[in-house]
Formats: sequence, structure tokens, C-alpha cells
Amino acid sequence: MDLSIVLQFFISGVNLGCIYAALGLGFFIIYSVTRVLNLAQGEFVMLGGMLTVTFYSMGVPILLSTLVAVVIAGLLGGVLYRGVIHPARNLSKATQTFLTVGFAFAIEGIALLIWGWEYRSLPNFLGTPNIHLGGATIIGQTPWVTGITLLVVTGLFFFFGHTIQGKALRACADNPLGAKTIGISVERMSLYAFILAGTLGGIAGAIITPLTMVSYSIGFPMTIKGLLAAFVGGITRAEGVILGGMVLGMAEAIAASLIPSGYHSIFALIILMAVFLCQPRGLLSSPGKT
Amino acid sequence: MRDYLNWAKDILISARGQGGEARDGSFLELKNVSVSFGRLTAVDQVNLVIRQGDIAAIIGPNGAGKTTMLKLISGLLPLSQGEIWFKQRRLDKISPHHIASLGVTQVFQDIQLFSNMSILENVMVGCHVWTDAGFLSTGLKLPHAKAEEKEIMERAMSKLSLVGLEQKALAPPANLSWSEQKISGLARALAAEPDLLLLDEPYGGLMTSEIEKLSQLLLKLQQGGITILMVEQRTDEALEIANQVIILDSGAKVADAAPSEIQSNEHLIATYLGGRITEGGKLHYAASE
Amino acid sequence: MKRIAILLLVFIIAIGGTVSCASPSAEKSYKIGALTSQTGKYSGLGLQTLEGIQVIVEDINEKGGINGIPLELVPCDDKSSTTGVTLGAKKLIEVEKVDVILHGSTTALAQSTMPVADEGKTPAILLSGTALFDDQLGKWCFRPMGSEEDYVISFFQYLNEDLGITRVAALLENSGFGQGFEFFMPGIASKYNIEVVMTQHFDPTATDLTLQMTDIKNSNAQALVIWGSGPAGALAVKQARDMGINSPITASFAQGSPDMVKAFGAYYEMSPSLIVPASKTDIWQELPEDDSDKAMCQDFASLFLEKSDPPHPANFYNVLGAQMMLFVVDSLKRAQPDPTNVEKARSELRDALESTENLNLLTAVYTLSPEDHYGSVMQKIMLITFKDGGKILVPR
Amino acid sequence: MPASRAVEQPGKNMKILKHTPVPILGQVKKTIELRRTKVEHLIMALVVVLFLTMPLFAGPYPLAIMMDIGFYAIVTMGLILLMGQAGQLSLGQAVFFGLGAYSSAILTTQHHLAPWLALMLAAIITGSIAAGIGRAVLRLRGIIVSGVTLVLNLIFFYLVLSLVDLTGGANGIINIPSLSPVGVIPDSLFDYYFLWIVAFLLLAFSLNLVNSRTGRALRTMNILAGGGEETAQVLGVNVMKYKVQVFTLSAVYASIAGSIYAHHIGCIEPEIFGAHLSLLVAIMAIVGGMASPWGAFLGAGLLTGLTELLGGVRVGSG
Repeated sequence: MDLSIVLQFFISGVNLGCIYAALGLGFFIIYSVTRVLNLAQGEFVMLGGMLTVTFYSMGVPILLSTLVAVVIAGLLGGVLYRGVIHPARNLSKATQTFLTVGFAFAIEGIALLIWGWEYRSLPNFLGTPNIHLGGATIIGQTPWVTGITLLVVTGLFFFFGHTIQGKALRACADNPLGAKTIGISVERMSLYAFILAGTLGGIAGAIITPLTMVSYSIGFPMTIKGLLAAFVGGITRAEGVILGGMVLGMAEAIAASLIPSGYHSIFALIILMAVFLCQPRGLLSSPGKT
Repeated sequence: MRDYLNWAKDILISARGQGGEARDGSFLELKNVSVSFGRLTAVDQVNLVIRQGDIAAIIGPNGAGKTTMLKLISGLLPLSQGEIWFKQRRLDKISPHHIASLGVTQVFQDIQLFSNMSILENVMVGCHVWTDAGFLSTGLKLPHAKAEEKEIMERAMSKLSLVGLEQKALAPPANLSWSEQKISGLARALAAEPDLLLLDEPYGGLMTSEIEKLSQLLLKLQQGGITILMVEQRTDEALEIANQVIILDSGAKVADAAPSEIQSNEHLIATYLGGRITEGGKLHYAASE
Repeated sequence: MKRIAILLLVFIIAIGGTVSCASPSAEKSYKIGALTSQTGKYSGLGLQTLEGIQVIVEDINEKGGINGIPLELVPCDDKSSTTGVTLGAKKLIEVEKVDVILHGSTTALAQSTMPVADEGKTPAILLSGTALFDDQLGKWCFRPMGSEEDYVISFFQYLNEDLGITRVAALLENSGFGQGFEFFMPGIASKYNIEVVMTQHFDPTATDLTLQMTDIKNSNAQALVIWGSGPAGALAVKQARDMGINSPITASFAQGSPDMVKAFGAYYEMSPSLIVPASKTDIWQELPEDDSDKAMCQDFASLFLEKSDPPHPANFYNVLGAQMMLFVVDSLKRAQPDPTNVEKARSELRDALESTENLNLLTAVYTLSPEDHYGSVMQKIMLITFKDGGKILVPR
Repeated sequence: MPASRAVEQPGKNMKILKHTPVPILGQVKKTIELRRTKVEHLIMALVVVLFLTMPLFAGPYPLAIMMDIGFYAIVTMGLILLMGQAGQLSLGQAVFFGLGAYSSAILTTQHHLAPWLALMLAAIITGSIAAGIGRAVLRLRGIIVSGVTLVLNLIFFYLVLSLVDLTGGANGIINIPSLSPVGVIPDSLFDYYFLWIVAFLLLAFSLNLVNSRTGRALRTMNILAGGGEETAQVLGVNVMKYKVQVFTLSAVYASIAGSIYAHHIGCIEPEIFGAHLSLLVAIMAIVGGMASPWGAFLGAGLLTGLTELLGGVRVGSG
């Protein structure tokens, strides 16, 4: 095989992997604290992208637009918890999970009303140029995607490992009852988890928009992709989700370069299936916590 | 149809019975059984013979591998080494539900009644083993399934009345006291018409009056031909009704004798029966093999 | 259980109630059912089509209707799903008692309209991208919308005759849209002495096409044909240029839609600039003075600019929507059915639609017959390209 | 310490445990009967009769809504058995709906089988595929099952898109013959009766199942609602077998609905394999209530009916 293809495959795989990991992390945070699968996660991504585009087109500098969009997405995460999940806290987790679908539909409907159906795009952050590398190309925005994902992941590990709030969140995830007995408010931590997940979704939306475009309807596909990354890697560990995202990205890249055109998506999914069947709880997961 | 059912069941029971009258008299036999989890050996080369019709009690300190032993027999845990024979059938190669169909039923320490069903339904689940109506015949309510369902209901009620809980038949498990839950767990196991009943700490959490009642019940079951293998922390109660006592420590068999013999051995009394269990709970690590 | 049973009962009665409430409006008007995708996957397509229909209806009504009878537009959402189409079509036929259904969405959904229209004996005009099922339209359905074949021809003719290209790579969407194109491509390519050296596919939701591009770059193709219905096709153009593919690229009209141009205009204008098909309305200013359609296209363009809200130039789907409506208006004018007798009106309208002859519309001239419910005689497809933020005719 | 009181001659007294009639049995049976009261049976009968007589007073549009509800209800009913009884979270019911629809369509349009035969063959094909899938997938537990079934759903979606020769790709299959025998009664009326009779038969089947040996066995493995797999196993329940069987059964339900759908609408396209259908059905099961198969009708009715009554016509201007 041509060297340029191998190189391009690697670049594409990492790039897609970072996107999927960023999408999957939101699921991880909410699921580990509340045991709810937030099927509205993709809507945060959509909002992150849409809002960034909106502010940017109003003349706000790109980084500031991104920041404001991400903050709003985070707040919406809080709204989802306060308005939907918290009132239903006595219902089963499955029911709460499906309530998030209702929320997703509502957000999508409102987005359609506000922004219409058109696709929107953003220029590459700070106009980063494309890099040509031995026949392969790194598209300008890609380093941003990889870099910001890395930054977010590092930030998350620092947050969980070295801050009081992060440790409290982790305690809730590991043992809700125990956390309660030592005086951690599980409800408050759940709220934080949703806000954090909203923020992460917003960031993901903002950084991928220059690559993929954004419209009101991208939420559900994003949810599915993120969910897959989370499931493959093991939804109970952040490292698992990142690895899952990478596996998914690489699988798609391998498929695109080796498999006859038209069967790409199936091949990537079959790899996932194999992962599931061999490693039922995901590639990395703490035992006994599915 | 009913006759047919009874006839089929008779055949089933007689088939079991034949197995039970083995030449060597062994009913349940464990040969050189070991199991380890990683480096931890929970059961260490245990040989054991249980005779038909006996009440056998396994006693020993915490972590001695008692519960593990029961789960090995009922097939919930795989052996690392050794063989388990029940009525000349090898148990350690077959799945738990198959073992159950051979006449071995286990009652867990925490009972685990199905909270999504009434007590009666719980006991009816026990009848699963000797019935065979599948999806099609139950869904279509074929005569066979209908007759079976009637039989199941009657049998379940009869088991409930045997343990004295017929009045609570339709209550959800959550509405029952702990001792009632334990007894209904027993009724559920009995509904499977077992030959060998594995009881995990049947006396755990019961009050004195309830203990006496349970002992009576167990003796009655023994008279009815059911062999009982129990694991018990409360050694006094166990020794009172058992014919055979096995002492297990750190996964190894320390003693296996009639209660009277155990009670005459001062060392055993001092170590395992007097509450002075100084080495109990200490985990035994197998030497690197 | 009891609760459930009672709820079900109430529910049935509620449905029964809506049936008795729904009465056809008494006023005298032609009711036009516009069954389009307003929500869901194809909402972009459906909403643009609906906009085109609305503009024409408004215009006709302002001019006093058809022989004094106003048009009444009944929009209905098919939710981008086959069940939505069936429900919507039945609702329009049965409850709203429309005279004709205009269906604006994708191919697979258009197919679902056909049995309902046949059963309800109501004429239906289908907008769909593919000519693959033209022989199965049945008695009541019409599809005067052109065929992918015409686009394939326009592309390959241009590539061969104008640019002298003999080797082409194709990058097609993994959808009905791409499938139709692929169906016609081999035959037409060989007709123009072009070899399709590589056919790659992409998902409608794809975000990274760099791998396909690497393959295409490594092939010896002299030009690239991209055929997609949504943003992935436009992304493909962007990424091709990002990857340094400098050969001519032709893409579908969807890639020429205003939002895509707004997002990727800079890439479209990179030399050689992107070539897409367009309707004459799109570039009426560019048409030569002797073009007989210039006046018609100019009129429609200014009408649309005036009526649309917010005002914007008509795009390809706006034009197709408007054309569907104009097609019906022509038949209504000829048949002059009595709007109070719906069943008779439907049947008369159907006959009139079928006998359409030499009807000069925005994208083609139509002559239909009982055997041919498609009827396009001459496709007025223009190839355009992008320059200085605007669209120009491809210099030939 | 007292001497052992154990009997010396074991096994000689089998009579002691012999099954004896219990006087209270009749009373218990009555109580259970009371839980399904006569009034309730009456209401149910009324519901059935109302559904079956609807075509007499309702036009095709409400009947079309009822058709939709019927399709969803059948799929949801299968999911309720799988999810509500056996506790297996599946997000892949659309796979089996699609398999049923496509098998029926392919068998009738390409192999010219009679629609009736195609429907049954489709159910068998789907059931066999589901049994295979179930054997692989149901070894997994809890929420992972929903993940895997979701992946499966996507795999099937892309598979159908890619196998153009067999499935018609994205354009789907058209001209699928109707189930109705020609000219006896209108197709849509026939389909309505056929669908709803099938729905009620399946409901009866499900209700019987739930209140039987099989239903109880399923509930023992419902770890979502108080079941326990180990307990079930030591009581002789072949957990894996039951999981696979109920998975297959729910697939057959979906397949039947899919087949009727294909023959009714007359054309199908890959979107019916979409993950959103699986999700929608799961929501219907939860909204309707997972304890009883009746919940399927409630969930399907509420979601389909209300969206149709509230939304529908006149979204835009005009």
C-alpha cells in the first residue's frame, strides 16, 4: 500500500477518534454519576456548533463566540437535569434515559424554529492552513480538534484527580450510598455532571463545526456516534471512552482505505461488534460496574 | 392429561431413585475438589461423601469456603480441579439448570425471592423443573399447558401449606418478615421436588422460636426422603439435627464425622465450636504451584 | 390493567370524535395538498419545495384565482418517513378533501404516495430525484421533474466536449440520490468516450472524506464528479481542494444551494472553479437576449424575490416546487373543474394533467400522455460556476 | 449438648411430603380471578369490538392512524416481553421489523411467492436470524445489550443500503403485492382487519404467556425488576435458552408487523431499519408500561395518536 494512504489513514483515524472521544466523554460523566444514558448529548454538540456560528456571524471573535456557546451549552445541561431528570428522580433509570430523548426532540424543534434547516459552517480556527505531509494532508482544523480534545481530557483528569469537586463526583460514581453517608450531595453532583457534560458537548460542537458543518438535525447522529465510542471503550471509565473513540475512528479509517467503497460503515460497525462480543463490558472498564 | 403428568413424574422420580441406590451407597460425592480465584484457593482438595437421607452440615469459620462449596455443587461456580458426582452423574461438567433438573436445589443465604412476583408465583417458579410447557403451548394455552398450570398451582399451594405460609400466598415478598421470607424460599426450593437440598445458613437471622420451627421442618423433610446439605455458622443448631458434620477451614476439610464424634473431640470443640475461632477469617494462599 | 383499558377506550372515542368534527370547508376553492417534509431528515428539501409552491399559490390568488376560483393551499408534514407520507396523503385526501397532492421530498417517500393516490383516486405530482421508477407511476401519479440522466449527460458532455477529458473519478453519495446517478453513469460515460477510472462512495453523514480523496488523488483521473444531496457533497469539494486536487470538479445542484455556497464559496471559486447544474432562473441575467425563456425566468425570479419571506433568490428546489404548482395550474385552467364536486374535479384534473401538451415550464417543456406520466421533452439544464461571490454560466 | 435427633431410617417415609390438596386453594384461585375482574373483561371486550367495528364509522384517515398504532403496538408488545418481562434492554427492534418487511418484499417481488406464504416465511427467517443473534448477544448483560443491539441496528441499515441487487439500496422496493385477496373487500379495509386481528391474537398470546410457567421463568431473569439469574438457574430455569427464545419471539412479533407493513404500504425503504424506530418503540414500551402487554397498545396509541392529532396538517402557513 502507498505510504501516503497509510499516513492519511493514520491522520484521519486520529482525527475521527478525537471527535468520537469528545462525543463519548459526555456520556461517561453523566452515566457514571447518575446511571442515566443522556441521549440528548448530541444536542449539546449541535448547540455548541450553532451558537458559535451565530455569535461569530454577529461579529464576535471566534474564540469568544466559542466560549459563550460552550457556557450556554453547559447551562442547558443544568436545565436538563433540573427540569427533566431531577423531577423524575424517583422513576427508573430507563425511564429517565428515555426522558432525555424527549428533551432532545424539544431542543431539536426549537433549533429548527430559531435557525431553520440550513447547514452552517465556520472557518478554521485562526485560519490555520493545511499541512501537506508526504502526499497526505492535515486539514487546518484537525490540529485544533486533536489539541483541544487532549486539553479537555487532561483537564478532566486533573479535575477528577486533584479537585474537591472532581473527587466528590468520582465518589458518587463509585459508590453513591457511601458518598451520601460522608455528606456529598448526590443531587448536586448529578447537576454538576450534567453541566460538565453539556460543556463538553458544546466544546465538541464548536471544534468540529469547521470540519463538518452544523445544522439543527445533527444531534441524533452525534448521539449515536458518542454512544458507540462510550460503549466500546467501557462507559464507566474515561480512559475507556477515549480508547473507544480511537478504536471507532481507526476502524472507520481502515474501512475507508481497505474495504470496497460502500461497505465502509458496515465494516467499522462489525469491528465494534467483535469488540463487544470479546470484551462485553468495553475495552477498559472496572469490573462489576456495567 | 393429569394422569399422564403424574405418570411422567413418577417415571422421573423413579429414575432418580434408581440412581440414588448406588452400589457403593454414595449419593453425593466430591472427589479431590479444588477451586481458586486467581491466587486465592477457596476450596482445597476436598473429598466428601454425603449419604442419601442424611442431614449434613458444613461448619467452619468465615471465609472457610463453605458457601463456595454449595455453589460448586449447584454448578454456579466452575471447579478448578476434581470431580463432583451425584447419583452416578458427573455434575461439574453441566450447567446449573441441568443440575437442578437432576434433583439438586439450592437456597441462598439471602433467599433472593423474586420481588416482581407474589409468594405463590415464587413457589410456582420452583415447579419449573418438573414441567415442560414451552412458549408455544403456554402462549396458546394448549391443554397440556393448562393441565400443567393447574398442577403447578396446586403443588405450589401444597408446599406453602407444608411450611405454613398458605395465607400469605398472594402477598409480595416485601410484605413478609425475614423468617417468612426464609421459609418461603424453602418452599420454593421444595416445589422443585429435590432429592438434595443445599441450604446456605438456614438459621441465619432467625429468632429462637423460629429456629425450633425450622428444625422441625427440616427433620420432616428428611423423613420425607430429602437429603439436606447445609452450611451453618450457628453450630449448636446444626449439630442438633445433623447426622454428619464436616468442618472446613481455609478451604480444607478438617473433620468429617457424626456429631457425637465431633463433640467428643476437644481440639475441634476448642477450635471450631466454642466460639474461640482465633484463626478464622485468615485467608489461605496456595503456594505457587 | 383496568386503567389501561379505560384509557384505550377514551382514546378510541377521541379519534372517532375528530372524524366527525372534520368537515370539508364549504367555500368554493381548489384545494391543493402540499405534502412535504417539514421536519426530519429531508426537511431542508421539503421546506424549500413548499416555499416555491406557496409563492405561486399566492401569486395566482392575487391575480384573482383560476377563472375566479381561488386556490387554497393545505400544507402537511410527512415527517420524512414513509408512514408519515401514507398518513399525510390519506389525511389530505379524506379529511381535507384536496383536489391534488403535491409531494415534495425524496424518492423513497414519493413511492409511498403512489398506492395512496391510486386508492384515493386523487392526482399526485411527485418531486423525486430519480427516474428509476417512471414506468410504475400508475394512473394517478405524475412526475414531471426531470431525470438524473439529464444531469449525467450534461456533466459528461461538458467534460468531454469542452475539456477533452477521457478519465474521470466519481464520488457518489451512498443513497437513492447517488444510486440513480450511478445507474445512468456507465452508459453515458462510454457514449462520451470517458472512462470512469474510479468510483468511490460516501455516507450522507460523512465528515471525513480525506481517504477517498487520497485514492482519487493517486488515480490518474483528470476530473472529479461529485454527486451528493447534502453537506457531505460540499465537504467533499472542500476536502478535495484541501488535499490539493486541482482538476476540474463537477457536483450536483445540491452543492450549489445558497447555504453551501455561503459556507464553501471560497473553495468553490478555487481554480478551476466548481461546476454545478442549475435552472435557468438561477442565472437569468446571464441568459442571452434571444433565449425565449429569459422573460419567464426573470419574471419568476423577481416574483420569488418579492414574495419569499425573508426575501431571497429562488434556489433549485424553490424552482422545482413552483414548477409543480405551475404544472397543476395549467391543467386547472384547461379543465375548469367544479370545486364543489371533489371526486369529479379530481378525475377531470387528472385527465387534464395527462393531456398536458407542450407546456413550457422553468426547467423543461412537458408533453404527457396516458403512457408517459413523466413527459419531459427538453431539459433546460445550465452548467454554472462560481466567480467573485456570484454565479456565472460556464464559459463554453 | 443434646444428642442428634435424626431419624435412623431415611427415605422410608415419602408419604410425609406427598402432595395433598390445600383447602385454601379455591380461595386463592378466586382472589387471583378477582384481580382480573369481570368488569375488566367487559371493558377489554368492548375495546376489541370497538377496534374491530371502527371502519364502520371512521374514514380511511383515522384508520390509517389506527394502522400505524397497530404496527407499533405489535413491535412494542414483543419488546415488552423482552424488556418488561425478561429485562433485556434492546435497541434493535427495528432490525427485525425491517427484516420482516424486506423478507416479505423480496419473496413476493423477486420470487413471486404468495404474500401469505411470504409473511410466514419472513417470520421464520427473521426468527432464525434473531435466534443466532440472540445466542451471541445475550451472553452480555444489562445496558451493554442495548449498545450491541444499537450497533446491530446500524449494521443492518448499512447492509440494506449496500446490497443494492437484493434490497434495491436506498430506493427500496416497490410494487409489493397486497395481502388482500383480489376484489373481495378494499385492500386497506382488509389490511386493517388483518392487522388488528393479528394484534389481538398476539395480545392474547402474550397475556397467556405472561401468566404462565414461561412468563414466570422470564421474570426470574429480569434483573431490572427484582429477578436474579443465579436463583433462576438453581431453580432449573435455563436462563440462556429463555433469553434467546424470548428474543426470538420479540423478533417474530416485529417481523409480522414488518411484513404486514410492507404488504400494506406497498413499498419500503431502508429508513425502516433506522435506529430511531427502535428508540421510538422503546419509548412506547416505557410510556405504556412494561408490566403488561396491554401497555404496548397504550404506548403506541398515545405516541402515534397524539403526535398525529396535535401535529399533522397546517404546520406551515396557508
